[in-house]
Amino acid sequence: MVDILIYIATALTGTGILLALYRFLKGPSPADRVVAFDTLTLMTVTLIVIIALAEGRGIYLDVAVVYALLSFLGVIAVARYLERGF
Amino acid sequence: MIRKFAALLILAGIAAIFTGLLFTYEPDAELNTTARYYAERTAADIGAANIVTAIVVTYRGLDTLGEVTVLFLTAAIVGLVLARGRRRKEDRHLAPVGELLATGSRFLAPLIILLGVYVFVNGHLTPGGGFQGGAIIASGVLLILLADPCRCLSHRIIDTVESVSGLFYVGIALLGIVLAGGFLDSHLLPRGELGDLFSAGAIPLIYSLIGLKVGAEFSSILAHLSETEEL
Amino acid sequence: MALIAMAAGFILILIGFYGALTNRNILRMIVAFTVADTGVNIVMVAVGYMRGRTAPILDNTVPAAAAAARIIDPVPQALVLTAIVIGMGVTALMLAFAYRFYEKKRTLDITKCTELKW
Amino acid sequence: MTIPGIIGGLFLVLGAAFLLLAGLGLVRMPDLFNRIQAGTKATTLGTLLTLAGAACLRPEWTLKLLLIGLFILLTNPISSQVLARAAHRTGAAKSEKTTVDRLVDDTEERP
Amino acid sequence: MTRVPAIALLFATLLLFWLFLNGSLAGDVLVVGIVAALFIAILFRGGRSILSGFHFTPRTIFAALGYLVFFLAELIKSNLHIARVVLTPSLPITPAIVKVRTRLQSPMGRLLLANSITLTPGTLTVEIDGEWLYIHWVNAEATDIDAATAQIVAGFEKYLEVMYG
Amino acid sequence: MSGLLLALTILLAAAMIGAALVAILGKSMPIAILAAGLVSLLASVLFLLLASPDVAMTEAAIGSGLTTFLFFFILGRMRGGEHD
Repeated sequence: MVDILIYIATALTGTGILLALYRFLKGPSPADRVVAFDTLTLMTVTLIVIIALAEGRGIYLDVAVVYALLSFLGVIAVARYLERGF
Repeated sequence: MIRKFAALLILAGIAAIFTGLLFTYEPDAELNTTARYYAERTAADIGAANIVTAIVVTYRGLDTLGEVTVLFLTAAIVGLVLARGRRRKEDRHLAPVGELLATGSRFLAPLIILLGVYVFVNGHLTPGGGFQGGAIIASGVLLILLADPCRCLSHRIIDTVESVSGLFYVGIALLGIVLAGGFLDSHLLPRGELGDLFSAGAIPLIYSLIGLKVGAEFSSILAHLSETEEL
Repeated sequence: MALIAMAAGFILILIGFYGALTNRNILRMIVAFTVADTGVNIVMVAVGYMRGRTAPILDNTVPAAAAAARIIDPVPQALVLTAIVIGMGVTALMLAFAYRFYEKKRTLDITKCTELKW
Repeated sequence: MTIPGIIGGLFLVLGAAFLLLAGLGLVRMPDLFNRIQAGTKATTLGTLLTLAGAACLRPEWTLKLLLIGLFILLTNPISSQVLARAAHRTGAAKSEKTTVDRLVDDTEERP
Repeated sequence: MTRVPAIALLFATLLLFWLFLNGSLAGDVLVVGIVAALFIAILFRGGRSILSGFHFTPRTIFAALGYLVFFLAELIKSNLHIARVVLTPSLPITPAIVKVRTRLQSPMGRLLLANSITLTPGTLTVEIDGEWLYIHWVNAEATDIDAATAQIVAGFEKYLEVMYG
Repeated sequence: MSGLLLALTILLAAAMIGAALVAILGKSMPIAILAAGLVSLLASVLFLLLASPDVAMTEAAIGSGLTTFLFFFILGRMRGGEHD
């Protein structure tokens, strides 16, 4: 039962990733692609949690912590580049 | 056009080799001898829960020393290549930093650096270690640079951290010859209980020093890049 | 699974090589190199993977006694760890040289670099 | 087949549904600012719900999951704001449905 | 209530963060954590923590709890709102960038306010300029300053004003 | 759960190849760099699927974090040069 629910969750997240990827590939302006990038990083955190659940290893969560804290740096760098901040 | 054609030809050759490799690849069913040795002996010999860390710091410790040296050389060369063309930065026109980013970075940067410390101190228990921790620390430094582009990082602090941790790293390695089995031997300190923070001999100490050194090297690369003049 | 990852790594290497061979812009060549770098790392990690086994970190779920039967090959991982860090150093060096090149020539087109031709 | 297991699984599915919604919002929304809105809010709640689900399934991971959730709550809005600000400064296209833009009015008034 | 020095607050936050990360209270973890947190706190003497400017009184702690509950409720509401908008085929939006006013002075309070606004129904902080916030609103219901302030800011400001003063 | 992991691997591999194509063929330089960052990001999840959390963390911190930044720092110094 729980396994089936995890499968459904993975399928939904996967579809979300594909949609965000579509926006990344197509996005008219650079900023649109950055939004897609931001969304993708957060979806990746979810994916990592799901992988940790599926494999039953709690130590994988450390990777998710690093992601959650570092993912926003990339977005800020691009945003500062776009507005000529450095 | 001819250029593209030649490129495609080369790629076709490489692709043929890759396909051959892919179709003849047979995954091992058992660990090979080296891996089996590491898997069976690490817990008893080294006492580190993370076998990758045990390989990086102890079994292949000399490689890691070399790697850190390569990184040091890279940082030095980047500094050398970019050394000319410094300019005072007051005359650069930059978009102002928003208040939100300024506040947010001031309170997130210490947290990121502490996360880096956690990653390298726990290198022998959890995924991560000196290199990852160093990279995270450099990311924290980067956040400071992003939030305040005109700020000059103190090169003195970075250089001091770098050389002191490097010295201690080599010092511990040499102590291993005197007090334990050989160069970079981690049995300098007691092995401890598997899973404790203070365990695995000198591995946490060595990895912390590596982390500080790598973090300082990456930070110095970033600082050099951010201080170059705009063309 | 290892095969799929390996195929993806090979394709990434090919894409990276293609980009490095056909572009004239130095920065684009460096980007292509980083893509190929990632591909190489994926292939190397995929070689160490074994079906149904788990990460080489001992804890409650993987006791030390059962380690040899439960974990995957740790050696490729240690290699790739090194490779990624050195790759970043190499990228930084290439970027620094690209900056110097741009400073001298005011262009990023590599065909303008003619000192070594005669 | 335990009760917390079922609840955790349902949380997971709900969170993933919000992530899907975020993807859908990214594709469907007409201009950049609306996309940022969809991307930020839906992913934040989606990830939080997934983390809550994982905490129900594996109670021993709760502390670390809590930490991840806290970071996401703190960092994700900051990056969205910085991006929105940068996009507005560089004059990102706004959909023609936009009625008022006080920020443009105010920046033009100032010297 | 006296002001606690900034460095002590930073130290306390870092130590708390360390304990959360490790998830244990063993002696060696604590020792390493104290040393590391002390070093970083000294390195970032001017740094902020989430507690800087926070007044420790029972009233503010209740306000913080109320803020948390209110915030989570708003977050869920905002997602239902986004869901409704995205799933409606005609995409019923009337976006606008409006201007609102805040009374908060403390930097941390303003950061939290802007973050909360970003995560609540249909609003996104675009720029802060002194006491003015410029907010992108998906379904703008009011475009003049006072009405928009009452609708967007007032709910959070009530709590944050008590917490950060 | 191996079916789940297999499906995720295929998804990630496809996404990575798409992002790599954008990185090589994309029109503008910042987007190519961002796409290369995305390749690293997805690769790090792939590493996690291949049971190597150490490598995944390294790739997340170095590959998709610092390298992307180095590119943007340099690109910010050479505005105008990116269109050759």
